[in-house]
Amino acid sequence: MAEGKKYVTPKLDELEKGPWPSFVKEIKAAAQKSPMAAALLGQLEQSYDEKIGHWKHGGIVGVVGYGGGVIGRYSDLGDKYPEVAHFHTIRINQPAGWFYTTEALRGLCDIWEEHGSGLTNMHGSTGDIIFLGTTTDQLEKVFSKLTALGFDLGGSGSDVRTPSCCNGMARCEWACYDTMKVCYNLTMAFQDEIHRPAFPYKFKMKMAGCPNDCVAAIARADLSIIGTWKDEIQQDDEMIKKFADEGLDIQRQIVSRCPTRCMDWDGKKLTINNENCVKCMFCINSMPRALAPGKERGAMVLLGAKAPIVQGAQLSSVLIPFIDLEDEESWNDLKQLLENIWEVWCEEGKNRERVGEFALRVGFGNFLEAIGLEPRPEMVAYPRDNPYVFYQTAKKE
Amino acid sequence: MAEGKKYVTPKLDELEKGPWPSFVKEIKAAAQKSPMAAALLGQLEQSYDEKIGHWKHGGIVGVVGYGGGVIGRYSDLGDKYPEVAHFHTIRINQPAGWFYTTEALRGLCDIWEEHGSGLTNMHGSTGDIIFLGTTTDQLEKVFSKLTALGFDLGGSGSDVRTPSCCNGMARCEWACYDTMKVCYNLTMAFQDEIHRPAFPYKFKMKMAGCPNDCVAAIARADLSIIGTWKDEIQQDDEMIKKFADEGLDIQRQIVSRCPTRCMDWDGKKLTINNENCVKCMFCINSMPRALAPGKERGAMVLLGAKAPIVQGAQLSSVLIPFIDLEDEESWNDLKQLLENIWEVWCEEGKNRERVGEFALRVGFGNFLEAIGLEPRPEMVAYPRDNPYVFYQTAKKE
Amino acid sequence: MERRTDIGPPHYTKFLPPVIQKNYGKWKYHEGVRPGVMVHVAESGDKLYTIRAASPRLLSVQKIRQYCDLADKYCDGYLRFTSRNNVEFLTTKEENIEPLIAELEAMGHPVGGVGRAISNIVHTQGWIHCHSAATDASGIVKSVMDDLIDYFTGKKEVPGKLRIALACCLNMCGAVHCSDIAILGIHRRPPKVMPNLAQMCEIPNVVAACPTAAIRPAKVDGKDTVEIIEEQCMYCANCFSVCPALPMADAELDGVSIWVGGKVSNARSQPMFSKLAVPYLPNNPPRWPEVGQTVRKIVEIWVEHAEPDERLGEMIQRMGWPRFFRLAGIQFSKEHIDDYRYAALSLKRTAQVHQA
Amino acid sequence: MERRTDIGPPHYTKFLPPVIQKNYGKWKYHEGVRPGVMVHVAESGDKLYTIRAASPRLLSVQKIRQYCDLADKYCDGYLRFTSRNNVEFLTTKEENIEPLIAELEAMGHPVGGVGRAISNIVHTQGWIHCHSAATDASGIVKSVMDDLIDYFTGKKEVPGKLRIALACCLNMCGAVHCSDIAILGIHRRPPKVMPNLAQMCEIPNVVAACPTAAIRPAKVDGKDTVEIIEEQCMYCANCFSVCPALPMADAELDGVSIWVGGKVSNARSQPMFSKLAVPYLPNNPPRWPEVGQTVRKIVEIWVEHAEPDERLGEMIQRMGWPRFFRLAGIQFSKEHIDDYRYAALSLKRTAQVHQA
Ligand code: SRM
Ligand code: SRM
Ligand code: SRM
Ligand code: SRM
Ligand code: SF4
Ligand code: SF4
Ligand code: SF4
Ligand code: SF4
Ligand code: SF4
Ligand code: SF4
Ligand code: SF4
Ligand code: SF4
Repeated sequence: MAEGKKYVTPKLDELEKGPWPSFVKEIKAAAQKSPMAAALLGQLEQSYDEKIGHWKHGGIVGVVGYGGGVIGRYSDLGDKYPEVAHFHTIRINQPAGWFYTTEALRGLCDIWEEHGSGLTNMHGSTGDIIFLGTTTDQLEKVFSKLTALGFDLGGSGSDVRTPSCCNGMARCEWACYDTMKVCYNLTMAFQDEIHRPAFPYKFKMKMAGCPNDCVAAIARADLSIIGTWKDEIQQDDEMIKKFADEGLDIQRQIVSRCPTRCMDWDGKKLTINNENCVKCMFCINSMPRALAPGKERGAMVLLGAKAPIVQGAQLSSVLIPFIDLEDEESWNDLKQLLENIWEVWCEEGKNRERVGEFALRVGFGNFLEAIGLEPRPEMVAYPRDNPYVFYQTAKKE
Repeated sequence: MAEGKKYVTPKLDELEKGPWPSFVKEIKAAAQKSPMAAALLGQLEQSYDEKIGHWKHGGIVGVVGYGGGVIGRYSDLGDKYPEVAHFHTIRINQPAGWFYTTEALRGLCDIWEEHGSGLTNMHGSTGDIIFLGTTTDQLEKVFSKLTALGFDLGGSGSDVRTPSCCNGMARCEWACYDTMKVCYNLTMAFQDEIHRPAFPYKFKMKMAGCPNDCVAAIARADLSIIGTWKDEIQQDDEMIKKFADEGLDIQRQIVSRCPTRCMDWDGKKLTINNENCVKCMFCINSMPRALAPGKERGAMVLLGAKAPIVQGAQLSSVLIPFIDLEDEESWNDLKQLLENIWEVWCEEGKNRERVGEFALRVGFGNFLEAIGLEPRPEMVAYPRDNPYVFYQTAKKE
Repeated sequence: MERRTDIGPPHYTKFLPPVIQKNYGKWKYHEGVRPGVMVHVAESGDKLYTIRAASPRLLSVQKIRQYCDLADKYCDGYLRFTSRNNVEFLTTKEENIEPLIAELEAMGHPVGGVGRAISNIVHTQGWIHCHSAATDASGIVKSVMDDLIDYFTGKKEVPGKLRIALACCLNMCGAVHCSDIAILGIHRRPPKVMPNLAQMCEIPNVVAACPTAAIRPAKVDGKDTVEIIEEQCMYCANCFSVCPALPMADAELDGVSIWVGGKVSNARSQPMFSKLAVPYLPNNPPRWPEVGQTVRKIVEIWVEHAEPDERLGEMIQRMGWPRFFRLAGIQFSKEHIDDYRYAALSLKRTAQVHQA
Repeated sequence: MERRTDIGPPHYTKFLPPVIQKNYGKWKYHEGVRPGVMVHVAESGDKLYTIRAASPRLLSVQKIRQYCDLADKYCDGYLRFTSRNNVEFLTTKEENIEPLIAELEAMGHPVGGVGRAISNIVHTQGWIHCHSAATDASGIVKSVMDDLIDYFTGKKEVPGKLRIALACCLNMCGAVHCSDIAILGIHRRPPKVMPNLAQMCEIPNVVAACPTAAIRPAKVDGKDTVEIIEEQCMYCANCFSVCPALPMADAELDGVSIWVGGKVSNARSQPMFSKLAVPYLPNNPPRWPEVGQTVRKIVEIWVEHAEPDERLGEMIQRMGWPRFFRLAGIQFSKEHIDDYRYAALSLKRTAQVHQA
């Protein structure tokens, strides 16, 4: 592609200065080869002048046989910046944990330099590789080259969105289950659900290897899988003493900040009442070699997080307090659970109603019944505090 | 009055046994003189047999010129137990702090023996002396004798309910303001509002001398006044040492249970970061002579507690974080605040809408504006966590 | 004699013993003396002994006069009642304590409830006076306190304060909604629509009274009335409060629910609502044994597991609800999961979980 | 060639460096090496060094290739990105660290963000790609991170982790609703009703989209359309999401709000939502100085007052919102008081108050 029209961009130029890497430099770099990127600079400068965006609602565009993966985008200044009159993005399913070989990355770059603006997001908030800006006619070409490279599109619209996960066992001593494996396997198991929107609304999945939740699963995923353990924290008293000797005030900084106050420190020995420990990770985080999650590891499954539109934000809440996820059986349980959830939600959910909102609307207890889970006290922060019980027995009598 | 008809009450008789004082014995004692009390035994035994109550909705009964103070009550078994066909209760405004002379109590007894069942509640949940069971024709007589004795009726219906308070300065070292004085003065200031219901619903006031809240004000009063202080906790290091010497584990039992972790104990000296102390009373409760509330004492005023019907229970929330209540000015401020609240609530409140529900319905910020209070961060547990702000400026522009 | 109105209650100072009048606002500290008795020491050095005795709250004038006799004999004619309806005898004379207690106990009024103890049950009217009651109040209170008497008198030690309350219907007169253990009368049948409804009540008011929109206007035999969508009813009885022609009570289905972990004080933790423990126990007069057993079990768990001055709700937060339900042998069920206004916030929205 | 579909992403094992393949699930501990660099030690004794570099997230293919060049040179051709969009270089060779950092810094990609540090800002599209944006994303992020650079690189020490996020509209793509500091683009004008609304959108859908019932059907000049009850609008833009004929953007009124105290991790405290700190700051491109100053001020308060590893929200809970507002010099206003669904629970329902 030839170099595009050059726009005067004094405001954007300001953002080339300073120590943090500059997105303007990135756009300018792309603009060396892409007239689209060049036009983006022009339109963006105008936005900076006018303090207003210039993109219109997207239409439905995509690749054959897929309902998601592409976000249509059009400029409302198409006459002035014809190169970005159409400026769609493509969402590409990232490899689990965002690990790459340079070879794979270069392959992606080549495709995008040829068929798009040359601009990307590494990565989008959901986790996808984002190819930023192309026209409808390029979509199929990009798609066929992507699949040739071994990549596929991610989700968009009312489908399963691209699952994502923390790097887990790949590089973290705290991973309580294999996040990348679970992420990959779920992604593969639900290719149809990812590519062909058929739900009332989007459905996101994220896997974090421990309660530190380094992918913000509990805040951002309709289904959040978070590692945990059942047995005792592994404790190395030598190392604990070392921390103390090196000046860590174990009483003040650790023990008295444990959320359930389940530790005791007598100046020499740390005693954990593991029965009351809620596996928050804090003490473990603070003394990496001295403490570690237990040996009986697995995950908990939580449901329902979402951003605030329109009933207010939700955090995911516990659905399965503990699941092994290593054996075939628990893996099938998980998939079955998902099928059950989707079935109920598709049947009774309203348009644009996230599953967490749906579960609350019908009543969480009723929702559990419908998806075939027994109510458990681990699912609640506290049992109901209002007396408005829909006693069932009475009605049946 | 003559002795009443004797009923066979095998179930109730069971409740005469056992170490706890028996209400059945009380009814039987009254029944010695009161046919009404005797009939109550009969009807109650029938309720115990049938597992169902036998009282009907009350009608409007009362004394001349008063709209409240009497709860009308009728039996649905009036034919069978004619003595309790009418069985109204009278609410009598208790003296602040529930202190009595035997003289006053005997006076009350005499009135009630003559004009009612001889049964009382000492006291009702709101705080009143309850005269339990009489007929409409006795009401004026009781009233005139009560006033002669220096007593008056309490509230009922949509009025100011009888204020009540903890014994405060009368017998408690922790009282941060004079609860009994404030209770009495407010009661006297609002006699009309207590006796003549003119509100959308009931309005309760309770005063506790410190955050221990020994009258459950924060849970049960539309207006809760709770003592607190502004300056530093008074500390007697000698006494603290004594507690430690006597075996109190100050680190574990006190310091690490402080809700804001604002204390430090080095084994010898307790250091309180008073800036972070939220005046919860815990450490003071635990070491009575060693610690005491500060010297700059006063109260906070909270609004809105109520039982669950029908939007769910509410706790009172902070309206005035600190008020002196000793000087004339703050006293007038408080009364003015009440007038303002009532005015707004009477104007815009719905029938059977408690003031706390009302404030939430119109928006707590709007409510503050209407009653003339500045918003303050002390009023919230946390600022809003949803982005749905009714920006005003924008609308005016 | 002129009719006096709006005179208000007597001024409290008239009723304060001289030692209080003298030391008003000048108390320095207090101490336990023995179970049920504490002494307050004033800055002046004066001492005031308080002897707290159990009261059924429902008192005959005869009993009140007996109290007065004791107060005259030992307390210079002064006494008071507490916010939990106990009676307190106030004296400056230490030597009066033992004889007073002896007389109280002989009268059947055990002394206790002070400090680390289980005090009186705050309760309501029940079948003795209220039209709304789903259970009796006094009978359950008597039975439960008979059972817990040793925790009141101090014969058995407890870790701190535990407050029990009872309300006979969802109106919750009292502080049932914020008690360590709450006993709550419940209806479990939708209201019956009486044929005379339209004469007694305004239909729009009745319809508006229902928070779940379970009531709608209807015509039966050409007459205006309402109908109840039974699946939508959660038995709040607000419609009955508004309209007598919608009775809720049912001899078979009414009963009692048990709630735990509420509190009012601000010490350590903030005030908390009580949470559902047992959704339903039958009305079983005269002694409601199921209720008594359940309450005792919960008390025993608290006695065994709580730290000093730890309230039941605080203890449960620390040990986790799963363990509490296990220890109490209560089946966790759908009913326990909130589905009302703030249901979202009651779910476990964290990975901080007490694993079994 | 046959058209392949539903192949999913490449299997991750293909992309894992050998040291990871070997020690997968067998890491023992990690340590900081220097700012921006940590080492993970495996049970086998193997060591893996991670060098984390800043990324603007919006990357040209040119830049990605430069990353690749470095990874080829120093990391055997492996690299990864983080959940906060930084780029990480992975190597077993300690000696590669310094030269790699030197090259990264020369390229304009400072190394940092590991451990106790302020990491990259998670953000969204803004005026670069989204039709919904009330502000730009990349411009603010660049300006704020320029300002906070020393906290990223470790030149200035911080007490723990502080996570900043930005979303350009209330849809909040990202974790703005659970961030220590959140920068949120806001509209403050009710939607304009475009004349062609009825052609573009179904009126019942549009009416149903509004959570506050601020939209109702209307007729203008005999044509079907909707009208907005402006007092009832809280600018959520849900109607605009559903119908393009209701634009919200406004050059003068759009801007930015600042939120604080959210978190995601379960360490110590449970996950928390971000809370409103500053209701409105103007859009002031290219550098949004008001936003930068506000964020810096909040960061400085945290750096000064937080305990080790104490998150901003935890610190504020400990010191109290009144003190936070005082320290930050932010006027507490009506806007700060919640009036949405769970407003009741946001009020101070305890006597536990931080007195001034
Ligand atoms: C590209 C991305 C932002 C980014 O720059 O990273 C994005 C961009 C858009 N999001 Fe998002 N969302 C993106 C991650 C999120 C996230 C975070 C996440 O997935 O972890 C959230 C919060 C979590 C959640 O799902 O609730 C999020 C919550 C929303 C919402 C509000 C949904 C809700 O239920 O509250 C909307 C509105 C809607 O769906 O109509 C939305 C809608 C949109 C749309 C499609 C605009 C619209 O109204 O149709 C945006 C297209 C922008 C564009 O033109 O490129 N986006 N969106 C993210 C997807 C990239 C990727 O695939 O990796
Ligand atoms: C007598 C007393 C119970 C007792 O045995 O102590 C009582 C008895 C009644 N209460 Fe109550 N309430 C009593 C204190 C309370 C309290 C506690 C308090 O005041 O501290 C509450 C909870 C706090 C509150 O006000 O919210 C309380 C909350 C209710 C409610 C629910 C109000 C709400 O907004 O949720 C109702 C229902 C109503 O108002 O229609 C109610 C209604 C009633 C009625 C009038 C029944 C009715 O539906 O009309 C009861 C009359 C019983 C009778 O026949 O004697 N009562 N009621 C208490 C008053 C005695 C006194 O004056 O000292
Ligand atoms: C007499 C009474 C006030 C009155 O004016 O009637 C009273 C009096 C005292 N209370 Fe209380 N409280 C009284 C009801 C309450 C209530 C209200 C209630 O129970 O309905 C509460 C709130 C209960 C709740 O949170 O649910 C209450 C929460 C406290 C606390 C905080 C306990 C805690 O840790 O949560 C203390 C401090 C302590 O005990 O360490 C306290 C401490 C005290 C002290 C020690 C204060 C003092 O220095 O005089 C008094 C002796 C108490 C005792 O029984 O151990 N008082 N106290 C009430 C006695 C009721 C009874 O007969 O048992
Ligand atoms: C690389 C990454 C995961 C990934 O797969 O990409 C990661 C990796 C690690 N995290 Fe994380 N976290 C990563 C995002 C997160 C997130 C998500 C986010 O920021 O959006 C969170 C939740 C943040 C929140 O609560 O809002 C997160 C909360 C933690 C915590 C808990 C901190 C706390 O006290 O609240 C720890 C433990 C600690 O630091 O003590 C932790 C610890 C770690 C450790 C030390 C785990 C380990 O042993 O390897 C890793 C090095 C971290 C570091 O930067 O200090 N990681 N970590 C992410 C790096 C993002 C970045 O570029 O800065
Ligand atoms: S979530 Fe846990 S396992 Fe995953 S990277 Fe973070 S600390 Fe490691
Ligand atoms: S993991 Fe958390 S809850 Fe468990 S002992 Fe450590 S700090 Fe306490
Ligand atoms: S509320 Fe405070 S001042 Fe009043 S009696 Fe209880 S402890 Fe004393
Ligand atoms: S009163 Fe409460 S908050 Fe203050 S120092 Fe004592 S325990 Fe801590
Ligand atoms: S709780 Fe219900 S039944 Fe009991 S006294 Fe109050 S209103 Fe009557
Ligand atoms: S009891 Fe409550 S829920 Fe049932 S119909 Fe009556 S008002 Fe409605
Ligand atoms: S936050 Fe809003 S404006 Fe920004 S990308 Fe998401 S939908 Fe678009
Ligand atoms: S912006 Fe939101 S509140 Fe305003 S009209 Fe649209 S949907 Fe309704």
